[in-house]
Amino acid sequence: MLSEKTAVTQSENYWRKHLMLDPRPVREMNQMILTAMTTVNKRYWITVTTLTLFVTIGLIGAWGYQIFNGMGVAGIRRPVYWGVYITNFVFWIGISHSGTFVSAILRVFKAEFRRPITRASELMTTFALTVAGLYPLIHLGRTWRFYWMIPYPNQRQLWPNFHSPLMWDMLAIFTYLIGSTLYLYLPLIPDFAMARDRTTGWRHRIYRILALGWRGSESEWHHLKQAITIFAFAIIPVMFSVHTIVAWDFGMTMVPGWHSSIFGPYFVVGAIFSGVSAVATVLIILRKTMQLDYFLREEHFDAIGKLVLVFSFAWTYFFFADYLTEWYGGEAVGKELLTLQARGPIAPLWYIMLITNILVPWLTLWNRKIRTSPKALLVITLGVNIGMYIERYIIVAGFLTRNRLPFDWGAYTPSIVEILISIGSLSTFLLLYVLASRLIPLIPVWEVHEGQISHTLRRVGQALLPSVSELE
Amino acid sequence: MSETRDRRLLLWSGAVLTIVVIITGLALVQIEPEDETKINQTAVTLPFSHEVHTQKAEIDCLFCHSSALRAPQATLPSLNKCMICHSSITVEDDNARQNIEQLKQAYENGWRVQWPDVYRQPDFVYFSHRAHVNNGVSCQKCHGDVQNMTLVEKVVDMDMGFCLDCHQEQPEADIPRLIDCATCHK
Amino acid sequence: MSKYEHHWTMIVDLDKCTGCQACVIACQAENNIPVVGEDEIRKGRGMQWLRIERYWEGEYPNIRARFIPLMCQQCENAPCEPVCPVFATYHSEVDGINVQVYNRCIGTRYCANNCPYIARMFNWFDPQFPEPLNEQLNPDVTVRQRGIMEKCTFCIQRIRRARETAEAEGRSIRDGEVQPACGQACPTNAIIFGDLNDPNSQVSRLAANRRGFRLLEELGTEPAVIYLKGGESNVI
Amino acid sequence: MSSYELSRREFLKLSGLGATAALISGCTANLQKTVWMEPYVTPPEETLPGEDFWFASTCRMCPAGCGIVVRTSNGRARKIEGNASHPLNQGKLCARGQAGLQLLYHPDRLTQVLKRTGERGSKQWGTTSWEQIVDEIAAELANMSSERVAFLTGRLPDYQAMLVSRFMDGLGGEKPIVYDAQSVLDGYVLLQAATQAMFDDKRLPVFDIAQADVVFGFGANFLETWLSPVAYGLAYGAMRSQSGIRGTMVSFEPRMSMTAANSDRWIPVPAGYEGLVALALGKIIVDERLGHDGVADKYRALYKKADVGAIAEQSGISVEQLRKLAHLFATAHHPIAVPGGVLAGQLNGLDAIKAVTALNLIVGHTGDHGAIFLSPAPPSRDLMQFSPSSFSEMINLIERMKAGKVDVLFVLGANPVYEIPEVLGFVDGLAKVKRVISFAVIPDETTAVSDIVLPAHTYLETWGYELPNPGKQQLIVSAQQPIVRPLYDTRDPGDVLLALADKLGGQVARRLPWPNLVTFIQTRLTSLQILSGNITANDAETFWIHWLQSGGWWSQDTVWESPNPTESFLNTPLQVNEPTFDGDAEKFPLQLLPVASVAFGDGRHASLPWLQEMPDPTTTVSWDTWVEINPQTAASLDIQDSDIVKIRSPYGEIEAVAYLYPGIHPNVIAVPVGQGHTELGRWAQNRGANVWRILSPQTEPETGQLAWAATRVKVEATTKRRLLPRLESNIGVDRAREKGHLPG
Repeated sequence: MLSEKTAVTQSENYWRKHLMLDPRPVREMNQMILTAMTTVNKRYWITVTTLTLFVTIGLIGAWGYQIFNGMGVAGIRRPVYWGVYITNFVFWIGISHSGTFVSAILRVFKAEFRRPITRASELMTTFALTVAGLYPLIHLGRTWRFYWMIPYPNQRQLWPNFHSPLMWDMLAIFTYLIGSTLYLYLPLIPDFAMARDRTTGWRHRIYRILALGWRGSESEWHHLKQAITIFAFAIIPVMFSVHTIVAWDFGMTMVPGWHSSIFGPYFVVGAIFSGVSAVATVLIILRKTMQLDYFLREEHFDAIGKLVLVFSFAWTYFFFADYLTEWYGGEAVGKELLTLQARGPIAPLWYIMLITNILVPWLTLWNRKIRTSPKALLVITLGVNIGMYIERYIIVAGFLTRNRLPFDWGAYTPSIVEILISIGSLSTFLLLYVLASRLIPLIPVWEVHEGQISHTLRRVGQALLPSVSELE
Repeated sequence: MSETRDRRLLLWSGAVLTIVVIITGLALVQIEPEDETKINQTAVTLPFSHEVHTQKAEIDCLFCHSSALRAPQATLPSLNKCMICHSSITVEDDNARQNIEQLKQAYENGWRVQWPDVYRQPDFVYFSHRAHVNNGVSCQKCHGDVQNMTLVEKVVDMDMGFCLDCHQEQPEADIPRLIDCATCHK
Repeated sequence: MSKYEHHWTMIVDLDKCTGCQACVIACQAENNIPVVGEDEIRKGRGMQWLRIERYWEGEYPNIRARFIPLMCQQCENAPCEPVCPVFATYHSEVDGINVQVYNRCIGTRYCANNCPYIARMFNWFDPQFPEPLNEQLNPDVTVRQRGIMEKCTFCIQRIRRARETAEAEGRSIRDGEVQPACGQACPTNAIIFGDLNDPNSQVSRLAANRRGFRLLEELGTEPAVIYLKGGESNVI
Repeated sequence: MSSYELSRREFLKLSGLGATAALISGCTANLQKTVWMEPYVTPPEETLPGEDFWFASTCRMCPAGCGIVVRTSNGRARKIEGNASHPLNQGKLCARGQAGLQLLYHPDRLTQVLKRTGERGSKQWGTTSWEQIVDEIAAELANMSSERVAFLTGRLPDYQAMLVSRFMDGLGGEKPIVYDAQSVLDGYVLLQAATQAMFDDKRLPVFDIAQADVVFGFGANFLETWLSPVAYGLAYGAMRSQSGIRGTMVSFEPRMSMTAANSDRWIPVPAGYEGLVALALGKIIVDERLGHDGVADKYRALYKKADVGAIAEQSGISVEQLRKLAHLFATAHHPIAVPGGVLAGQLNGLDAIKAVTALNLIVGHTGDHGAIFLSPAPPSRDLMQFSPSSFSEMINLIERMKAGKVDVLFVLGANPVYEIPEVLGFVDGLAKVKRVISFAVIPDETTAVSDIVLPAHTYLETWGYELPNPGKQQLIVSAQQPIVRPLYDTRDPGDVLLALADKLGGQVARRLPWPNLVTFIQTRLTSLQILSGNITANDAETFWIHWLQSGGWWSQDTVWESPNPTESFLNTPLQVNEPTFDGDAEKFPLQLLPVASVAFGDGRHASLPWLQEMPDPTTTVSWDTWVEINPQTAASLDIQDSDIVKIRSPYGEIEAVAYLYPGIHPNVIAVPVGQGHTELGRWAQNRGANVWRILSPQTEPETGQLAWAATRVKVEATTKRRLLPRLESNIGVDRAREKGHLPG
């Protein structure tokens, strides 16, 4: 017989660790979320102002300056025709993979720890995609002609070129943006309804519209769940396709170092790697700034830490495969690329990337203590994103400095305009997120609640074991 | 945190965002350094009636715009050419007589008469009158019924669609060349 | 015979090329290529469509320089063409060359990245022709705005003119009637231009030369520029 | 001015000038929309607006005299191309020739007569009319003793040279001093002196490279700037023709010039030893009786003093290699040796040229192809060719100026303030001259310190003729005609001299009796009408029109004038002294080699942006002055690529950017000529360094010619760096060399 005392300790252990086993009344959880949403202190306001300032400088000042004067104000030059802008583009697309991966895949596989963190990561997807979508425009030589890429009937009787990976890209990104926005929105409906019922004033009006008249009837729940399931399944291939196509922007060319058939999966894995890391980073920050300790617990960091480690393994595998092929192939220009990385001007970056993407995760994340320490995880995941940024930078701007005609090798350093625009776009992402954090319930209360209902502790012999019952 | 303060802050951020969007939009609209040609609306110093010249005087287009057959540009006739007839012709209409007097004056003093441009192709378009006129394209096909106009007005929008409509109706063998971008774009 | 009405081809005899740059200036004059200035050149943003690459071979004192003029190779299988999202660059079915439609270009620079010959130049800024230098501009070639990609066109404006003249005279274009500015200027006759479809043209004869090769042939781009290898005489 | 009546009518007739006005909008995309289609009041009969017209003329961007055709449309010159029927360049044209348009349309051109109002050199100018200024100059000249007037010119087109020479003659003053930096770099005077000494003829030799199968170049950069680069370029192309026998070329010079870079083998000879190497080669040929049977013996006396072993040691070329080279040369069917360029800049230049030229004789191939021949002589006194004067005359002029013996100095076609060694003190001399009158197209260093600046037509706005020298196996009288109506209130210097003569009257007017330039030129041509050439015309007017249409007159027959060596030459042993350099070898360990630039020639075209941006063929640098240093030397001085270095000679110092150049002798550094202008328009000003400044003023003893390559220098590293604007990626090119991966 299990003594009462051990049972209490055991269950306390479970409660402390697992959100699903530490149920609280829905009302209380709702209130926690609403409090977090409506708490606006001075620091918040300063953050918003600063970010707005950066956005204004970067996206209006610097970008406007570039449009009026020409692409020459950026550091790109022959033969490095793409630089920081495309690097940023790939990076943000990578970040956008966080949401779908964490939310959709984990939802499909019914990973229970996902429940409190889906919303935060789905938001990242949408905002990161928005920022990423700016870059094809920013990098255009004649931005004012961007609409020629849109297929629409015109008197010139001209259509865009569907052979071009850039067109695929555009279509994929639009699909993904629409899909992920809907996917973000669907599970939000019950939460909006919850917020609608508990707020007054302008908030109430906004949430009333957004909640689409949700009343929580049986059939509504039924339809919503079905829709979510459909979207969860549908968005996964879209997500894979998006980054594969982004990789094809490079892979389809004959640029040395880009022309690789492995680029598709390599980029997808890299994107998930950086995306999941970014989710960890954001969650840690959210927990700290919005007092979400109840919802975001060690178990979540533990799980995400494991994911980061697994994707570090996967990314390393692809990186190695790509590197080995180049090395073994022995093509003259390919060897030059390897020399460029190992001993050339970008070597320091390359080594930093190896450290942050491989060495650090491998040495630390196997350890549960480190995984569950928010501070350590914050540093590690930030490191991973820096490393992943470098990876893209090396591929885009680094590899272009070498080509098959040694006479035309080049060098590239980003200009101040490029840096300002990059900061501007990062600020846009942060600003959107910061604003959204006060407008959108960041934790899907109903999902958490649903999980909590289905989780119980069951006594099996000597032990208390958590069990899950399928609600549907 | 009080409700009003809360609201104010959100309104503030909303306003900032709106301004950002508006300025970006304006910037995008502003940057239209495109090459659309503006027709020079300088007043006509001499009103010239195509109707009178082609209907009444029965002068062929190519008599005045003679290089349309031989050169890419159709050209405007010189005052010399005007004077071939106008040195001897008299007209009844007072108005017209005055204009002709002006013309003579210009000719004798070597003044330039500036005719307004009605049609003009942008810098990046190559258009050859020679190629069209020699292949049986009538003047009216593109310029409209100039012979019935007192003052020439712009009747067709000579944009790419206008060119292509006609080019695509040509014999099949010629079409690849006629719709090749490089045929008209320089 | 190819599928094109004309298959314009350029032969560059590397044994004759001296690297004198006459072609470079001829091209710049003919095609309204702007001068970009010292700082831009330092950044590698020169606009000359045609450049002469100089490689070294050997060590002092047994050192040799090799010159190779490089311009758009007008590839049959041009890597730049499929990647353009708006068809600003395409393969002409009439002339068999790779055409750049300046006014269609939106400036993604994708084509330039994908060109293994680094033959495409980008207008980083608006071109400057301080008055009255603009008087010299060739009216047959447009002046490109900032943000537009450009490259060697095989002097397509000359081809166009020749075709129009030939058509007006009711004949076909004669061999040697079209000469790009570079070939016309070349003091040593190292650049020969003509129609490969015409079996009697000078280029057809030279294309069969055993010294002939195409640059980066292994990439399968099938350039329309054929180089003739430089001399390999072992003196002393 | 009556001279303009005819011109104006001709302009309308020939150039089809429309009444076109330029309206420039701010936006560059609209640049070409400035061509307004406006009707003519009186249209020129043969023109079609928008259609091209081509006018034949003669290039004056260097003294070679190539035939050009200029494309015009709507009254503007659009492009300069080679005249295909011109025998000299056969439709080809070099980079400089094509850039002539930018001279015409240069935004910083002089547009009206300028008269100094402030201090000299303060660049404060007032303007005045041509009539007034001509009156003023005439009045001044009339009251002046003629020996106090001096006329300094560059190598002018022959029509101008004749007018200037007759003007000075009529005035009773000294002969005009012709100082032309390009000719100095070519070794023109030395070549002439050598032909005079060897063949008793002052005409320049022509080297028939086209039909040679072995070419030995001794310093002559004939593919770049030397004498007639396009003609020699054509010949080079023919020589390399692989349908026949592919010619072989070997270059002997301390720095691998572009010409040497195109040789099959470049032999780095220490500076000044080229002549000695030629001497050794000759000695071997004569001793071993190579070449045609028996020919060598005839020349035995020439090589009495030559010591092959000693030369091998001095030059660092082994006897064995010299023998191989001698065999290569002597056993060829049509070998040819070309002297000039850098070897002419040495104190032993004249002897070196003789030694090289002698190689052509001793192999016994003086036949009608692949050999040396003399430029055809002008058919009459009406058409004279003019040569540059010796540098000693320039020194003499400076002395006279310094002594206050010159009151009026005319400067035409030269820029002496820029292009002579500073130590000679031309500027000091100039300060003592009361009246400095300069003709110029673009304000230069000399106009800046002048009193009166007379804006000249560019060669595209005026009439003229030219007898290319060196020429071809045909006699050529090349035509020059206005392509466009003059853009500004400028005049041809010739016309100004005619007007001055008219005002002055007396002897000057008798020597220059023509009312205008066109009449003068037409009278020059009369002697050609009776000769058999490309033009058959019964009357002067028809001849004139045909002459303009075809771009000149050339004889139908080819003339191969093989030179015959004089007895006195044959009997005097050739002797080439070891080169000596100005400066202490300890203090100044390196030898400075100024290099004529393919882009700017002697520096006169630094104003043109196309040429500024044109990459130098061997270094691919543009817009800057660099100094070529052997990597070994650079390493010993701890100098890296793109370091700014100080080049110090006994006469001054300049700063340039180091370019580690693998094709240069370790004891030599080379600096291109042409940059370092303080004037000459927006693109040339304050850019790079002027190497003329620090040269030694030594002269070759016999001819008095400037030994411009005989200065020692010291190179010092500074802490500053400046990335050179270069086209190449030096990292890539070095890697390619290391790995042996060359495209193609």
